[in-house]
Amino acid sequence: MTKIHRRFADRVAGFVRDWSLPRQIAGESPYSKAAESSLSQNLRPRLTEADKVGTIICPYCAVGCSQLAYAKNGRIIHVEGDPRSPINQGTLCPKGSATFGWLTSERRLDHVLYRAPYGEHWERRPLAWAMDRIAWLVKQTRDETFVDELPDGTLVNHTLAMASLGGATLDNEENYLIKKLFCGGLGMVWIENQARV
Amino acid sequence: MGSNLAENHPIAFRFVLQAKDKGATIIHVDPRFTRTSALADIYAPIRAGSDIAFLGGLINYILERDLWFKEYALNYTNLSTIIDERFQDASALDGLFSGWDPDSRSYKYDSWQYQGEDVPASIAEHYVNTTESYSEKLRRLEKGPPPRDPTLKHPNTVYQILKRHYAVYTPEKVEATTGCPRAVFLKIAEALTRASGRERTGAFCYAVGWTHHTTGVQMIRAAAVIQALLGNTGRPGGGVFAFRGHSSIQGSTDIPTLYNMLPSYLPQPQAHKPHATLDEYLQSETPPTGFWNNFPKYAVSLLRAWYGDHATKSNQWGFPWIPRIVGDHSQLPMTLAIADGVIRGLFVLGQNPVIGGSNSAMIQRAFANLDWLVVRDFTETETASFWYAGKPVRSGELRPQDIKTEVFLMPGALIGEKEGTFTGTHRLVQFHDKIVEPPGEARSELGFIYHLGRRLQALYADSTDEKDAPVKALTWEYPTSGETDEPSAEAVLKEMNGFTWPDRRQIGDVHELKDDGSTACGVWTYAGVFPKDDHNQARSRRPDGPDGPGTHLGWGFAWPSNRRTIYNRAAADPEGRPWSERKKLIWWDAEKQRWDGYDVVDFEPEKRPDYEPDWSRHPKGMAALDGRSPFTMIADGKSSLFVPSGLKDGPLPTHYEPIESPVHNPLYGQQSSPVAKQWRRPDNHYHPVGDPRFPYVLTTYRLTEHHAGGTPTRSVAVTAELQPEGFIELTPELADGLGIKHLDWVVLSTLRGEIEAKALITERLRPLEISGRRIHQIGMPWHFGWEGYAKGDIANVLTSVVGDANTTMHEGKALTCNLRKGRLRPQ
Amino acid sequence: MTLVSTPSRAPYGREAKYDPLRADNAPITTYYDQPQLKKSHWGTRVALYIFIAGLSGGAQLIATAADLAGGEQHRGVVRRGRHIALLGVFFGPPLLIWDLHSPDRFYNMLRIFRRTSPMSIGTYILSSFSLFSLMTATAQLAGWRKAAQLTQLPAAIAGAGMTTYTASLLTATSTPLWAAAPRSLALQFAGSSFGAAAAALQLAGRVDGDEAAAPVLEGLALAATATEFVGALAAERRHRALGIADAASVNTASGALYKLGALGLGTAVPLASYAGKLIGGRPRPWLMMTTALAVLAGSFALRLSVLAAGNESAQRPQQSLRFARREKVR
Amino acid sequence: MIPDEAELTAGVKIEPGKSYGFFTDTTRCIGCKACEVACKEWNLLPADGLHLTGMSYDNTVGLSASTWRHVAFIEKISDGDGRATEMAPYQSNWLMMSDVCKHCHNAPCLEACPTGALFRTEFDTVVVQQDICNGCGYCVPACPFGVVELNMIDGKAHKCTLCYDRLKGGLEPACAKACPTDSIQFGEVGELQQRAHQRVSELHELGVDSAYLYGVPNSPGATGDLGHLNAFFLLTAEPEAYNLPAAPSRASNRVGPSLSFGLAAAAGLALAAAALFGWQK
Repeated sequence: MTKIHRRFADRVAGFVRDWSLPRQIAGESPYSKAAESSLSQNLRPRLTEADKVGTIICPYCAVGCSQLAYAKNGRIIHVEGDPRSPINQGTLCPKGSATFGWLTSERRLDHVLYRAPYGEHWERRPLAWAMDRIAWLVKQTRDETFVDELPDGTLVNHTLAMASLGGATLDNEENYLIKKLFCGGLGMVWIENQARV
Repeated sequence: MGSNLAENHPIAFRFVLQAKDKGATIIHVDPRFTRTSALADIYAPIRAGSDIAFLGGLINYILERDLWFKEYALNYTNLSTIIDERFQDASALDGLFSGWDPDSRSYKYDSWQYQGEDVPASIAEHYVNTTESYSEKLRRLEKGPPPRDPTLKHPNTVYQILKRHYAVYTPEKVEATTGCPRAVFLKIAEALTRASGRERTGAFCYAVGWTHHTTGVQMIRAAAVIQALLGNTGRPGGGVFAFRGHSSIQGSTDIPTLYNMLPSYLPQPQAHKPHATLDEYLQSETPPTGFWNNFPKYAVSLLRAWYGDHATKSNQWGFPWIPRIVGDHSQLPMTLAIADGVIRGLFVLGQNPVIGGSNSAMIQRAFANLDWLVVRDFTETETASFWYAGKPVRSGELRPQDIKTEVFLMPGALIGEKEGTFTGTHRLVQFHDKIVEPPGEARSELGFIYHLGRRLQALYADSTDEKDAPVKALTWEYPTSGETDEPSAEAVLKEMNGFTWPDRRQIGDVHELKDDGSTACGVWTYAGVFPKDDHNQARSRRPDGPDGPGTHLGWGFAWPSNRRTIYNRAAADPEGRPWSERKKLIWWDAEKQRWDGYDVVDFEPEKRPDYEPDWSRHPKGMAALDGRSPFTMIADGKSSLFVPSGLKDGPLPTHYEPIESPVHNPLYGQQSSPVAKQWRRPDNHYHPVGDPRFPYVLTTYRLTEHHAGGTPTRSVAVTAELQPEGFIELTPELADGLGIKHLDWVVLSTLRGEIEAKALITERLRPLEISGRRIHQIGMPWHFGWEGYAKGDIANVLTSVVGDANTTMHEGKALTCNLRKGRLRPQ
Repeated sequence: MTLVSTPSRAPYGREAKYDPLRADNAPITTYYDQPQLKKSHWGTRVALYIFIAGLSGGAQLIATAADLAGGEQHRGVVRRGRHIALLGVFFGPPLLIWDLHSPDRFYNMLRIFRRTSPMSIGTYILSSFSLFSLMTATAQLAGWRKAAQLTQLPAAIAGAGMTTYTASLLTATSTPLWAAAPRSLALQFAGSSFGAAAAALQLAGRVDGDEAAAPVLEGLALAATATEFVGALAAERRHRALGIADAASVNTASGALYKLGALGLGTAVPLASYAGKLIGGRPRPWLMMTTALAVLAGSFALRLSVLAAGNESAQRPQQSLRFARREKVR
Repeated sequence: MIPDEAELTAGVKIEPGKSYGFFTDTTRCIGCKACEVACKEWNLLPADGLHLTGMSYDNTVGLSASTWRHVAFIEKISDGDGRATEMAPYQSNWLMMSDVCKHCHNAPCLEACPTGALFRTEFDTVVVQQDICNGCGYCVPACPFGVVELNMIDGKAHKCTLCYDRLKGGLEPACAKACPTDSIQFGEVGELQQRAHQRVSELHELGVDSAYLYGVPNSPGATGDLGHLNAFFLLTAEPEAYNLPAAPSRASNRVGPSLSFGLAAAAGLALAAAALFGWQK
């Protein structure tokens, strides 16, 4: 019973606090000041709750607009244009403005899915297992198909059995390690990305 | 032209509109009237694939009316250079150039060279197919300047060749080929020439509207020729701007994750070229003159960066460990290799080839031949779900139980969840901070590749086999942090910038690189991005104030050496004075005897404008270029209107029809590009010319509301609802003819496959009269798929695997198709 | 769905060949026929409330008039009038609260007073009416005649408001049909409320077996119905002038309800029967009862049809855009 | 948060007591819908509907409780004979316009709201206070532009608040900040109106004779009794092409005549009743 009482009391208190009639009689305009509620008085942009902000670069096209990403308790709460950048001066296109929507999209995956050969559905597998399994597959495929010289003696030192597609949307550092490991380390030649699409 | 700026790069269009406020004329040439055209002053309809006819017409217009910028073109381009007398132009050989070898379907370049010399191009593809041994021919370049006739009277000067070549591109022929009314073309030509000269500059903005063709490279070259003739290159507000589509596609082209290049435009060693040993490789790839003469420094520094102490002078700094390519390993042949079972394992890192790859149905069938497939993305993409939701499975052709591929779908981290740099379309390397941890098991690609590399090094640790040496020799120690052991992106960036060896002191600029192994540098063009241990220039965010020069050198790092406008020496006249006070960028400071300006000078700081090489001492590298040679990367320092070597499809842009075209080539007998890469196979048939079964021209494009393959916007509710379903756009005239009403379902078909979509009838497309025939164009956005909130059939089911000779770029912008009312699946 | 591209109109700006004030009847080029306004969310519940409010307001007024001006034989009318007024008290507020989309905050209606908002004015009308009608009714029951006479005055005044404030509530919107003829709608609602009250009192009188005031009530019903009819005619003329006449056309359900229900039952039938009575002279009780019932039904049909037709007129861009061209003419 | 960021992004220092609004210059609009997305992302509004409408590139259809910005597309390519190739400067032949709540000076929704939920803020903008609104829905038919709408899930009325919370923090409204071509310009209404008049004369000199201001007093698109609109537009076709009323009316003007006439009628009938009762007595 007390809960209902307290809720009732809160409502009455709230009503009296925001009651406009007395303020109206006291001369405030019923269309503005008198009608203002406590919510409006204490309203602040939700960015004030952010405990961290950083500059990121829009992940969509290559114009390179700068964005400010605000986070609270380790979760992004908003992304909008960075006014200091000479490239976009705070503006963003529809895709750039949707960066926050992308980061918090319900379709995002946060676990590894695995499909066994001839399987008919996804299974969940731990990340570490997947990494080990992939490393083993890479080694096995490389060992079975590595060619150091062509029949006529020409040096090749490559494997044609593995390929990699990706990374026009990846960081330079990521692309660098991909080329370094796959080409410089494993001897793969089929290494491409969207630059040709 | 060749781009739809307001829709695909809206923020870039912000500045086009600001230029309009200051009186600029905006011209948009596009098969469709788009949101860019709505803001333009002149809109020219054009048949997809006929861009070179249009640009050739502009060159004809400039030359016939003598409107080219005399002082600029004579000094800064190879207009007055005399070409080998054996050269015969396409106008004489009905579309082909001299040196055509029918059985090898390729050109010999001998007849294209400057008279008596061989000029290697700067880019990695420049290997000169000549009969004579390559190196002796290069000696002559150091003997003296190329033969020139400044009076331009000699019949074989580039000027005379240009006039002969483009004589046939008359305004009438342009109208007959492109369908753009003659009056509109002339108005554009007049506007472009009026916007050039000392006081005014004009710019070309292009994107995949030009690159998605088998003649894409030559379309861009045609614009470069126009801009060089009009004196717009290297100057503020001028030049040819490429607007690239992905956040760091320029970076992934510089680094690159591409088959034909080692980090930063060093050619990937080839089995069929003299690249067996490092000396042969350096000797054959190092041009004697121009900036590329420093080639050995970059190659050796790269090997030192990759193999550290394992690289020694004795083992050619580890050069044999680099895999040799044996042909074209780009994405198009890669999908065919997968189809043929050559490739057993595939990594797909942040890409969606089922949507973006040509001939998507073939790709989806091909993936079933893979042993294992690793897909890393932020959501389940069409590529990851091909085995149960793909077109072949849905049509019953394949069953999941018969597909042997082992598939891993691993979540990727997104922006803000990892630190690192993007390189934008303006070569600007910008750092982005890490703000939060990625959700759950999502990791960055940096983390994935690093930990995969560590696991592989562990697996190969105790192997003594020589072929495993490179894996072990790789320098792979980067500091990691956090519970996810995330490697430090800044450490990798430092390696890309380069440091001295072995004391690892960051190098300040590209000139500090050595070829004796004392410097290590992962990406030589990025040298200077991390000049000191604590100075990450990519993270510098200091823009110029409103009164500043506007080059914003304090914001991020533009490779090379933070230079914002390359070849900016051309912004000054031959004597070093700015062409125009209002638009000055670089000038020769007489007192300080140095070049000065608002941008990092793209020239040797102390080289006087009137410097002449001392040919008696056989000058090498930059010493061989005079003070009036802004184009430092080109062997003769001049802008190549006529390209002696480096391009497989000809020294001059020539109009060839797309591989699939409804009409015969109105200009030449040669129908399409003779050297276009074609793969004639049962799963990749091409349509013959004017095939009655496929009468309509199809062009594909993107909408401003969706990005690339569509995944990062179709899986986001707020953008998905803006363009929720796949559709095609067609003319009211065509729709009436086929009895199609607005929003009806229609089926498009080619020999590669059939798809269905809803029809948007719009007058923004118009029928074109091409050589007397009425041609209809159909437009279709290509980023829809079956995943995400906004769905639609994949446009790339219709396209074929065909490639530009130089870059193997597909031809998704211009093909033919059929159209009928109705649905694909019986509904 | 019209073809995508719309034919161009003369430029609107400097050389404005297009004059919004000109009454040309060429069809307006709309935005793909999309509604230009939002229709209200009011339906049967609000129609019922308006009917009951009008009825109870009218009943209180008639009761007060009978009490002040009438004689002993009108005591029954006064009592029954005050009881009918209680309908508004007991059904009015609950109906309104039920129609709110956040009913738990109903009390915010009394948070402020805005003279530009008929709903705000109406809230205080309804509250005061309920208060005083309740007091009058209890005084009536307890037999304190003096007290009843005192409290019935404010109740009657509020009752007058109850009969017609809802019309001003509807007309103070941008819905074309409601906003087109403010005065006529007020007339219709006032007349309809009185007619309903008089008819209700006739029926109640018959049930009580006290038909002393029957002739007065009949006369009053005739006057009310005539007022409503005049209002309807004026409204029709105004709609035609504004070019939104087809709102009440037959082909829509609401149009049919308006024509048959409101006009037919509510006005035509009663007028005919009274005229017949005047000429024919012989009172036939069953005819009187059916007429009273027709008036009641017509009154409710009027509110229902005006609400529905109004909502439909908001959905038709041709009408809302045409209505929005006329304002400057006044 | 950058303090007074609006100075950087719009050159405006936001202070209570001044009246702020939008000047939407449709001749600069490229129809990119960044405003729609920025508004939804800032106000955490849900997506509402995945349906291809065929209304050119407008699949948003209109403003609603969960869509506070809507970009309209009107194709007018076939001006005169055949399809246009030469266009008037700035936007032509494909009209694009970002529609929003007009924040009218005499706002019918504000005047109709019986609970005081709708009120005029210290920045002279019109906002629905979510802690007061009880969902009576009177504002919905009151609005002459069909902007405000009830949300059936939370039972409250919703519309553009001109980013009331952002203004409190010195931030420029999300849509104006995001607009790539500055078609949506935020600022003080007085300054914006000056800038708009200047822009119209500039356009007239360039030959765009059809340019006029909608929502600014004594201009072809003036909105009569509503007074000036804080969010006003520069248009190049008749308002109705953009689904805007040519001469919207102020709903509260009709309260007086309707109420007085109604009460008069009621009084008349009451007197008649009294007369009849008296006569029968």
